[in-house]
Amino acid sequence: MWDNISLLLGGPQGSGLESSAQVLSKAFARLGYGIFADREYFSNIKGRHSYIHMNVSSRRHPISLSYPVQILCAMDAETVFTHFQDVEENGVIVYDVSTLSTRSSTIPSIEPKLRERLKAYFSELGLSDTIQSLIRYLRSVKKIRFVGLDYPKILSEISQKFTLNPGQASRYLSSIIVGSVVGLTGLKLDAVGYALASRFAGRQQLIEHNLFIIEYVSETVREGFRILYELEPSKIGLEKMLVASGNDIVAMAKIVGGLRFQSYYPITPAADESFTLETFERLEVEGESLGSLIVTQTEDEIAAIASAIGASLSGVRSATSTSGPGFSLMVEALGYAGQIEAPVVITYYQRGAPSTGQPTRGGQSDLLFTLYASHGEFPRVVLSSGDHLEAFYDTILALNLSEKYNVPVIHLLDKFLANSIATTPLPEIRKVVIDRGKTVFEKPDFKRFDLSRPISLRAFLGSNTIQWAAGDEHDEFGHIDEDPLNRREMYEKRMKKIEIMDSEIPSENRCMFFGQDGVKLVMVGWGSVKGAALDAIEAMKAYGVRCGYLHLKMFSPFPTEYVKSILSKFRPENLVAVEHNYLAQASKLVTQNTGILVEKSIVKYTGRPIYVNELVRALNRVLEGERRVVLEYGA
Amino acid sequence: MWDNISLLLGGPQGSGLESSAQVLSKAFARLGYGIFADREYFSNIKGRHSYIHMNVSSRRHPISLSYPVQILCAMDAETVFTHFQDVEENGVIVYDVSTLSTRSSTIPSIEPKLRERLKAYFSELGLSDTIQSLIRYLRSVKKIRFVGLDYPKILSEISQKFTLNPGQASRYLSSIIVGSVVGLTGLKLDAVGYALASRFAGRQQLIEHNLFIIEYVSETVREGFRILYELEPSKIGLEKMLVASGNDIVAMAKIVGGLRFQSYYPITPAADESFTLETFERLEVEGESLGSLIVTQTEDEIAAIASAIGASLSGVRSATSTSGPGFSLMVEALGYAGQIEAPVVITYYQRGAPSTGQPTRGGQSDLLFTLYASHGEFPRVVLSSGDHLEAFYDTILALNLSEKYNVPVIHLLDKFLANSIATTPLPEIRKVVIDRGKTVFEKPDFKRFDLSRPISLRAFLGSNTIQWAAGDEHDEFGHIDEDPLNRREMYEKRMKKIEIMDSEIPSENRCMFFGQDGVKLVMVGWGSVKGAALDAIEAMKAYGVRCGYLHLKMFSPFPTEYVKSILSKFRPENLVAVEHNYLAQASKLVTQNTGILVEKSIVKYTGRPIYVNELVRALNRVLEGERRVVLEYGA
Amino acid sequence: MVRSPNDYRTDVWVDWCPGCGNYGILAALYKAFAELQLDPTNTVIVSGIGCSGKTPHFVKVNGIHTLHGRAIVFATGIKLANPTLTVLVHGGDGDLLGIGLGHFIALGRKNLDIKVMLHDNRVYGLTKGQASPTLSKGLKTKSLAQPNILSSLNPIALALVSGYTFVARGYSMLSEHLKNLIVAAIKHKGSAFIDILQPCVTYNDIHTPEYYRKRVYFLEEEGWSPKVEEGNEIDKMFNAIRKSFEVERIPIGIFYQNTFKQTLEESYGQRIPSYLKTLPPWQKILKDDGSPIFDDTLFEKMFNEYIVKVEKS
Amino acid sequence: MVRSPNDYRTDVWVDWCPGCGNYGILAALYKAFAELQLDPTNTVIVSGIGCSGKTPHFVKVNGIHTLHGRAIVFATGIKLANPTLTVLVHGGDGDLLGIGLGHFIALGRKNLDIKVMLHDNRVYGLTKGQASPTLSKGLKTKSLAQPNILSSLNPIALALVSGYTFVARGYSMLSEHLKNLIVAAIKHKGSAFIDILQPCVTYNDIHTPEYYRKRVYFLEEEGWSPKVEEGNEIDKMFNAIRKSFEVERIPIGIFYQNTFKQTLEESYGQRIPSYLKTLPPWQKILKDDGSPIFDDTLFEKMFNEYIVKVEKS
Ligand SMILES: Cc1ncc(C[n+]2csc(CCOP(=O)(O)OP(=O)(O)O)c2C)c(N)n1
Ligand SMILES: Cc1ncc(C[n+]2csc(CCOP(=O)(O)OP(=O)(O)O)c2C)c(N)n1
Ligand code: SF4
Ligand code: SF4
Ligand SMILES: [Mg+2]
Ligand SMILES: [Mg+2]
Repeated sequence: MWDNISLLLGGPQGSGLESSAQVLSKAFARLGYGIFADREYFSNIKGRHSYIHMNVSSRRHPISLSYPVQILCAMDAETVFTHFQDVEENGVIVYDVSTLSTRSSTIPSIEPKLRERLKAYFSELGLSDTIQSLIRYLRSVKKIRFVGLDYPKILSEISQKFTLNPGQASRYLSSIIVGSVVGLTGLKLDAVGYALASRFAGRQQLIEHNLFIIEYVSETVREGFRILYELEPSKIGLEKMLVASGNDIVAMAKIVGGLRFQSYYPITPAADESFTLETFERLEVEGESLGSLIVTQTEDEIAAIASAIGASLSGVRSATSTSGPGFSLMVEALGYAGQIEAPVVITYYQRGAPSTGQPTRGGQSDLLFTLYASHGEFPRVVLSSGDHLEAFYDTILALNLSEKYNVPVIHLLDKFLANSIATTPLPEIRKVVIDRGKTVFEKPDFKRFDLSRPISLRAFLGSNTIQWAAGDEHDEFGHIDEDPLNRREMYEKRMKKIEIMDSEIPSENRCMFFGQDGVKLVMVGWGSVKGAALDAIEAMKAYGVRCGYLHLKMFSPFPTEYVKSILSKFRPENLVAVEHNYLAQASKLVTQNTGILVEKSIVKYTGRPIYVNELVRALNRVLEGERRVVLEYGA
Repeated sequence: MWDNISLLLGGPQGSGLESSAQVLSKAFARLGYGIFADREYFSNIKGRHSYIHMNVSSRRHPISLSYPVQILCAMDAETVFTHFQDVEENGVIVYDVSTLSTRSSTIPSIEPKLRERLKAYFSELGLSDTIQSLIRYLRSVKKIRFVGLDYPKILSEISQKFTLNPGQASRYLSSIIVGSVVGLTGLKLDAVGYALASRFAGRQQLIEHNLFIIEYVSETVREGFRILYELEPSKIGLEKMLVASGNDIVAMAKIVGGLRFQSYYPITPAADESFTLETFERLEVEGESLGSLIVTQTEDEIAAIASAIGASLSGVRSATSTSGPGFSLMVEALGYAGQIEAPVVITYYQRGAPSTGQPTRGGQSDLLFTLYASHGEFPRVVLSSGDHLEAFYDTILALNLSEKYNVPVIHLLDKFLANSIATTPLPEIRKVVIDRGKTVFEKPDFKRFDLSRPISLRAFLGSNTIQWAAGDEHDEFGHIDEDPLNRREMYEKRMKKIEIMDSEIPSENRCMFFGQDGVKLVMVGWGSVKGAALDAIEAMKAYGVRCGYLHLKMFSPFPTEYVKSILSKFRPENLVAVEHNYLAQASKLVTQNTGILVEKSIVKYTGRPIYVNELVRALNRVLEGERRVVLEYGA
Repeated sequence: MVRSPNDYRTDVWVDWCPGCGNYGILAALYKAFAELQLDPTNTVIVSGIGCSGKTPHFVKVNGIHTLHGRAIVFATGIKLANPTLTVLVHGGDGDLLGIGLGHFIALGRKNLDIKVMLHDNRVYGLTKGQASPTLSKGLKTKSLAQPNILSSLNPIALALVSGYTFVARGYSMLSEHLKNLIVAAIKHKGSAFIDILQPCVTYNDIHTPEYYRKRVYFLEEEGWSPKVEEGNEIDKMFNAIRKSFEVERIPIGIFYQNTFKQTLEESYGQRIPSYLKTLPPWQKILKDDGSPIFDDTLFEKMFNEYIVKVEKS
Repeated sequence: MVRSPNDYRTDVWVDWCPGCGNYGILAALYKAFAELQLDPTNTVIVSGIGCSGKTPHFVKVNGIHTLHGRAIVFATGIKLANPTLTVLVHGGDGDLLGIGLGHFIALGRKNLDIKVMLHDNRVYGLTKGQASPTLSKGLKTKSLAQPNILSSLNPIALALVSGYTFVARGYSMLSEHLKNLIVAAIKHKGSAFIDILQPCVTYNDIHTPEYYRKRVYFLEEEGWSPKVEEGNEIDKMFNAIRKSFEVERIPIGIFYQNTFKQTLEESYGQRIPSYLKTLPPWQKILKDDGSPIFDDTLFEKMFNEYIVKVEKS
């Protein structure tokens, strides 16, 4: 019995893989298992290769991914060619026997570089470039086990049984994948039925057909191949779990946090969050309304942030959600929010950059940008989250801080988190606090930028006040003022908020250190590096090395004192930045703020997540003296 | 005889002050004197207070400004009220006797804060708030000398003599100011005539009228008041001088540097540069054309930078010119240029920020922004200039670097430089080099992003090549490519250019240290801090203290080794950042790159330049142990 | 208390050039506000950057002076979050038709109840007189280095094609007439646009009061009927477009008004019934103890679809 | 060498969805280029971001795939720096009429010789099917959470009002007809616009080939004459605007063509004679030794007004 299984499910974009992953996640969750699943796909709507990399655990909610996997389920030949090296010895590959004679050199969707590598690989081994020849080789040399199914035949049987046309039948291709996972893991059909019912609520026929194929395929697999990766019963012990993507959990948090206005311009990987929010716009629970949520698609990102700031001036909690190219356009208005001390939250999902970069891939290369974006100086909060639950609480924190300090808040997430599905315990709503800062509703001669208090009172437009605001330097009323001494006072008032926030925001919201006594090597990272780093700490124990991890969460105000107190205990050569960017940006900020150099780095910028296996290998290389290790695993 | 005189000329915006300054500058230059003149004005077209602060020297080209001044010439009562404290004991104030009964409390254009300060000042001294009462006080207590002229009377005399209507006559108000300077300094009328002829070339009547008033007023002053600030004959010894604003000298440099395309959207204080360029669009010298210069006003700044990048792809040297708010909008396209390795120059005039800030005031608060602007990582050059001549050569350097390394170059200047007029020797054109980088004009299967060479060859669109470009990650041809290993290679190829530039660009282009042996305190600064810092070094000798100045010019690639080699010789507490921003941004970059802390800072962010007098005082306070001194002198 | 035009004045010094057309606009605004007795606390002027952008500081109602070209989009958020506010946008021709052009047109698509006042002086005033998008090709106003090389836009036609439901032109020197237009625009429900001819005495030596005096005439006097009646929407629009291309004589008045189109607020209100019932700013989001209105139970109910009940084994 | 349509193909895999209307556009493009025998080295396709934005990678002429909404402004610089290039812009409806709307209209003011091809599928394809600015209010295509809440824009009318001198509509499934439009647009001198109806089979289940088959008809067959003759410019434009508001039946073909307006290149050429004589990229800016074409003497002559000759005392 296994306590952890990892799976790869691959196939062309647009063929139902995403919903397979959702169904499998919910099915496993139904049985109490923890899930973590990453989705990798091209910037393409249909036809290019995509895959799900999923970790299922009976002991915990998995927080990272690693290679090799036990099971690869391939919807097409491209998947086999792309991933055969990702499967462990003795692992299983499920494939379509009708593709046996397919050649890697003739699949048009395979990118030229991979095609070249495959060619080189095959020619080195003296193989022909067919699936058949590859299988033969893997079976004999790598001891991989193969489950060959005739997908077209299965689909045609379905068509006949339910009298579907071929187009309709092909939509069930992904269920063959689900069915084979069910067959190979012994996942209970009840659980799958539950998952289908939840995923396709109300579409009874669809559920039925799917369930039929899944059962049919799983039987075929079980009986025909007799391979079983049986998971031990779950020991996690939760009655309920949340199963959600990062995008979705942020949407839920915004609703809990009292969001009333979200503006956005579509962009990957942020747009799904707004879509989810829109489905909840009525804020209704059992027919009763808790308010209204305006979700508005604007003509561009400038309009998105400007209208969010406008809404905030009217007195609602407001946010916009975007990714790099969109944020680049928001920069001018960000500075305006800073200057007029307007609360606003920007949920920022990083993706492969620069420029259009890798729109559907991950990265963490926008940190320094967010810290200094927009001309001039003004206080801002830059807050990042390392996993789904952090993202939940941080989203609400972001809303609170923006209103409490009258500052723009940039909540930094990334594509890895946005698009990965994870099980988590339900967030503890009863621990959530809403802090709207100090407001005033009635005041003659209201001074919006009152210099007599460190954080000025805010009034809603439409309350019993009159207020002005200007991006120009202004007086206490908000009128333009060019007087040099007023300039100094206003400037200092704004900038002092950085110190105030630094003194008031608890350091545990800003930074966490994981590590016991005797730590030899400290990883310094942030965002979705967290999961891999924590699992690497465990894995490094096998090498007899105690590692630690400093998880940076808030970069502005930077937790200088706390970071200093931790890192100054170590020698610079025992500090290693682990980041999804080239420059090791967070470590630059550590140096800038504390003077402490982080001398080593492990970085990855292929657009794929950091896997525990490669991180562990890299840590060992660092221990052997390497200063910089660049990771590149993953298709 | 004086070797240096400083003057303040003040009056309402739109009343000809700017051209007075030009005339005076050229007149002094005609006699071989060096000039440095700063212009301060509101974001307003007509009516608010503006002034010129001018330094005239017989020994050198002045590089800084200082208070108090010897002479204040006031076009109106507001000028007297605003600047009376700026005049040294025994200094002179020229004013309009018809304003004697004007009260500070009734001048609507005086900003409320200043009005309050004046009120407090007068009431403390028990004065009434009229010009008359102020003059009486200053004459008796501060020993100020007054030159009272009846401006309306002078103008009406002019009207009569030349039969002008009152509207026309009022245009000569500023000549009263020029005339009084001529009277007080004994400036030769010939020189003034030369200057007028140059300023108003072809407008004979205007020249005549002006000259008449100037002569008339100067006679009146000389004879009526017998005050003479006579300058010793110039010892500078140049036959020719350039007299230009920063905007204009950059425009000249762009033309010399071979610019063929400039796109811009109007913004203060950048727009004048484009205006000047447009006047030279035919590139004609004595009827012969050296080419053509397209200067195009676009619909916004996004269009400005995008079309500049487009023009660069077609193979011309191209640039755009802007200020903070405009640059904030250019950020997305900046990243695109970085990603597709397109040369482009952005001439960036900083102004008071954040947001609309102080549109017509100065500042240096955009440094960190320019370094990290745009999502993701890509190489860029960030280069700043400290004075007019630096700006000239740096402009050409910027064009060269952009084409040599296929990178966007941000040339950082500021409002102080843009709007100040300085005399300089003529630039040495024969020392200028044009480097267009490596190009190719004919190549089948051209690989624009060839991985086999560190800097790929560039081809012009329209040459005998076909090329692609994409902001997405791409292959060597420029086609979209999501392969992880190609991603790594392309990413590294781009980023390696930072190292290549670092190794190839001489450090003297990037950083300069001014200071001899025995330096006790080192100022670290950049941009237009230079002049004040260098003059402060001289001034500090009077206190027996040797100071040094590290002038940072290039921030990317940062001259890490050179800066380390200089600064590591000093203790952190003897390093003092001198900057026009709150955070002391350049010093943060010093720390980030070298780990060296710059513990002290002298900063100013009122929007007015740093004056030598206040800098010297601040340095003394730092020597006494203060860690941070905030400057605020200047109206 | 009855408010007079003067009651809408602030004591900020108006620093426009003497003779500037903006004074007429400001006067009309004061008068319009007084005529409508607008509640200053419930009225918001949103402006861009330019001479025109300074307007809010001179008016004693809420004033949000935003970024160049972006007034409309800030106003959009303000209005959507609180649809009972009276929201006016003041912008220059560079502001609204240059850098902000995309937003100007997008507002037509929305028919959000915002009133856009274009201070149309055909130059970039505050940056010293460059050509604006309403300056015709070939003209060389005072401070241009070369004659304008770009063709001009027709703001009225653009507004009509974009979907504005109230489109008018006024002239700053005819302040009473302009006041009437402003009143009508504010009373109209939906996106309203007034192209206000505004002499810039400092930089525009072509479109002077003299220039306009000779050309301006009143649509009303020609018996123009701008109002859409059931069915003739398209015809009315075409006629108005056509009219807007007259240049030798310049018509002022209301070109077009359509009261049949749903506003964006109404559309949202239809979709989300509680939106217009309790305005978003006054909706409760937390309890008195600082906890959210959500508790664990409500959370589970609302997000049921994301919650998996683990099967007891 | 005579080039066939196939010669304009690259070997990049075309990764649009099977059945996508973009295939028809691509085919028409290949054919048009072959018909005109365009020199690939002298032709540039500039695109934005979207499914449409991928076009240049599939065509063997220069291809600059730029930013979302910005293709037109990159193209502007490309063309102004080298006015002999044939420059086409390909963009989506989100790209050109959403985020890029301001540039789209500004190009009309310029009448720069660039051809703009709108891949009009009424959705944001590459971001998974959100409503685009050409989707009508109230429609709910496949992947919308709610029916579209904004009104649509009329791209033809907008182009006309903005000053485009060639305005047409094509349909991607009528590739031969579309080819002819592209050829005509390229031959036209000035800013040209083709609104190409393009079914998005994945996300737009309303504007399907079926939908268009029923509605599309040819302007030419109605005897429509789009060409402006001396004096009737305004009439032609109004008629075209009016025509563009037909929705039940959808006209395709050339709506309007005006050959009397100067292009921006020509205007610059008039002002700066050397501009069109030696194209800017081929102008000499340095001598063989790397020094600039300027020397101290030329510098002094050119910038004489900034130079003061010191009076010998
Ligand atoms: C992003 C940005 N670009 C440029 C500017 C500079 N700027 C200030 S006012 C102005 C134009 C003013 O013209 P217009 O909008 O017509 O207003 P007017 O002054 O004529 O009323 C510009 C370009 C700015 N503030 N922000
Ligand atoms: C600044 C910016 N915002 C958003 C995006 C995300 N994005 C990619 S394609 C696209 C829209 C595509 O729609 P459309 O322009 O109609 O092109 P289509 O895919 O339909 O051809 C968007 C919004 C982006 N790339 N850049
Ligand atoms: S510059 Fe023109 S628009 Fe601006 S205030 Fe002066 S006259 Fe008015
Ligand atoms: S999503 Fe639509 S527009 Fe994009 S390729 Fe598929 S069918 Fe074509
Ligand atoms: Mg204007
Ligand atoms: Mg589209």
